Amino acid sequence: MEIPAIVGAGLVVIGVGIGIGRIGGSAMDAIARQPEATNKIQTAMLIAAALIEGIGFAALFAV
Amino acid sequence: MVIRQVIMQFTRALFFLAVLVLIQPVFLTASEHSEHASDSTESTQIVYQEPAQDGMSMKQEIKAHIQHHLQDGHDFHLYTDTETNTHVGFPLLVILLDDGVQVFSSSRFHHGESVAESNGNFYALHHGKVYKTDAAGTFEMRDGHVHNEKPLDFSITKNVFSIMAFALMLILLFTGAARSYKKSLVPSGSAKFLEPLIIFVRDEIAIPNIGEKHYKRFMSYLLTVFFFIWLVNLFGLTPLGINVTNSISVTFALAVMTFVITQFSGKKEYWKHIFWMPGVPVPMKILLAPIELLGVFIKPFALLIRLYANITAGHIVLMSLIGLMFIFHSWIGSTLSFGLSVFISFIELLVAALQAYIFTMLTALYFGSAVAEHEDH
Amino acid sequence: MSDLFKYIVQIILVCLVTLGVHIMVLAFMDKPLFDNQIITAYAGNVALAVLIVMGLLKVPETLQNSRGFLFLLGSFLKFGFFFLAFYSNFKVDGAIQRIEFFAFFIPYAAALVMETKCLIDRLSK
Amino acid sequence: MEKLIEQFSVGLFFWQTILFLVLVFILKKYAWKPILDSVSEREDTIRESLESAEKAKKELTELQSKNESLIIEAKIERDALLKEAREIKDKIVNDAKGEAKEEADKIVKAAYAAIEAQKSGAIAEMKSEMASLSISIAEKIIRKELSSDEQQKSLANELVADLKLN
Repeated sequence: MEIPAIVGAGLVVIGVGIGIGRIGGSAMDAIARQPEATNKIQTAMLIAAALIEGIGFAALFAV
Repeated sequence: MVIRQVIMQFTRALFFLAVLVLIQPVFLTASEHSEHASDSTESTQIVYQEPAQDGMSMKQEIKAHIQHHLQDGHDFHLYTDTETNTHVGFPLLVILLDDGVQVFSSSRFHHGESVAESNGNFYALHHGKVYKTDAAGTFEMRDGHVHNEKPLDFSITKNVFSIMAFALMLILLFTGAARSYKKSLVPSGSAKFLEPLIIFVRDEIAIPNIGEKHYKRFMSYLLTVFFFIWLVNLFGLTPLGINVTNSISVTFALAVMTFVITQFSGKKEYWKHIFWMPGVPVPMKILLAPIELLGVFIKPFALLIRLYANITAGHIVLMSLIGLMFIFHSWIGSTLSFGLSVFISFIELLVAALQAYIFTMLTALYFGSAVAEHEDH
Repeated sequence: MSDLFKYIVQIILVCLVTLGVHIMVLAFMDKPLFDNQIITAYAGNVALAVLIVMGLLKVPETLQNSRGFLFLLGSFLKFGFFFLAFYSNFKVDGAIQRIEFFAFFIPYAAALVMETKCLIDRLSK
Repeated sequence: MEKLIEQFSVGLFFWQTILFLVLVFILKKYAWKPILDSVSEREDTIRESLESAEKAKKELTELQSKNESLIIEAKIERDALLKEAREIKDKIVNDAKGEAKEEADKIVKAAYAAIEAQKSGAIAEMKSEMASLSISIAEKIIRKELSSDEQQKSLANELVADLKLN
């Protein structure tokens, strides 16, 4: 039985979703703990999220 | 001075026109729903004078409309009145590199309904692309694809025209803001609104990512990219149907520029980091070099795909929700999808700014990694 | 000058050894030995690699930092070379076969490794 | 992926690159440079004026503390001066007292000496007076009663012993 490529892409997207969710959650925790570092945390969060998102796009467009 | 006045009046008039057009679609979407979509017919040989097919289902119509909305076009098409089959818009210049340079007005295509003749060559449109055909406009269709010859198309398409308009807008806006500084150092007029944004790009994007020492060189590019993408994204949300950032060529061009600037300003440390990562054992170095080299290309690729995909996805979702209003025949469903589409519109407003910010910030990050002088591990 | 000479000799030697192994493998697999422009591929790649190494060593003071960029430009040059000299010939039968691909890719990789080595040497200085 | 490549339009890419580069150069020349220069100039002015204000404030407080310390110093100096003056006064008074006593002693001594001298003078005078007196008495006695030598002699001896006693 052959599994269609789109299933793999879907799995990747699920992984990406979990990853970005975790980044967001951790960033929230960090901001709650250190509100004065909000700016730095936000920047780092966005960069990490953007990089992971790139993988998701790669998977989606590879199909 | 007089010229400036005239230009100011002209732009003001343009803005009023834009606002008028913006308000229209609220009523327009209702009458727009029978966009002709003869594109969807697939036979081995089709000729374009075919009349629009009737009896297409609502879903297909909406799909065709969304596809049309996302596509670039050879004329500036605002909307079609299906009752009278009149197109509202204006033609643009078609420039083809085929048999010398062919320049003619896109009105010769009659919105893809007829074959254009130029210097004895015949061209016709299929899915918004120009193909070389015979005088009758015959397409060679094989397994769903047109196999006619494709001339190199350097036309002033809708997107190119929009980019020109946006560039003009940005120039007028920011030179106007710059002029207000000549009188006094305190900003006045539009500068009052734009200055915090410029300072935001400088203090939140450029300086933290590139560093105090080198950021000045990249400021022009970063600011232009930021404001260009933002403005374009915002206009993409208006029902004018201008979607520049959801065309892959545009984001590709932006990413290529970022790539070239990054590589060209790469310092010794940057290259060393790619080819011979300091501080790791030799086998790791050999393993890391191809990965890092690949990363050099993947980074701008992710940049272009991200912008393209975000904006395209936003448009598709928004338009599908608007389409749902017509598919639901009950007032509950239509109201619900209306509310949802309003909500998504607001989200898209946020996304428009966010994507501009992310693109600029990642660009700055890449520049920063290129000019970094010492490793900060 | 001696540095440049050393690198050129190294590139030529490595490519000759690779060519020998390549031909041996082809002979072992009962494939035609000198098909698919294999000699052109090796010669062209060596020539381009020598050109790039010369560029890397003779780069003026003001562009010292851009040696990596020069290296990338060299790679683009090679792609141009591939598309001009090989792509159309390989594509004649509709698709690029594995053996055709390797006929270009192996010398390309060998030359690339040598160039990278030169670049790393320069960067570590 | 294939769909993306299919969508790619060389013309749009070309125009976007050209137009964007032109836009960057025009905006750089006529917008970003003047705006950023003005902004940084303004920031510099603000920073400078804040710095100079801070400096002036610092100087003022410095001056104030200087004044205070000056006042304290003056006070200390004044106290020292006063103390010194008092000491000098005391010393002068003491010295004067000593000198006066000495002088007085001297005077007293001199007076004693003078008294002594006068006394001895007076005694001598008295002695001579007495001698002459006694001689005259003796003359008188001699004239009148000097009848016998013995009497004369004992009288004279008595007289002389008396005189010698004094």
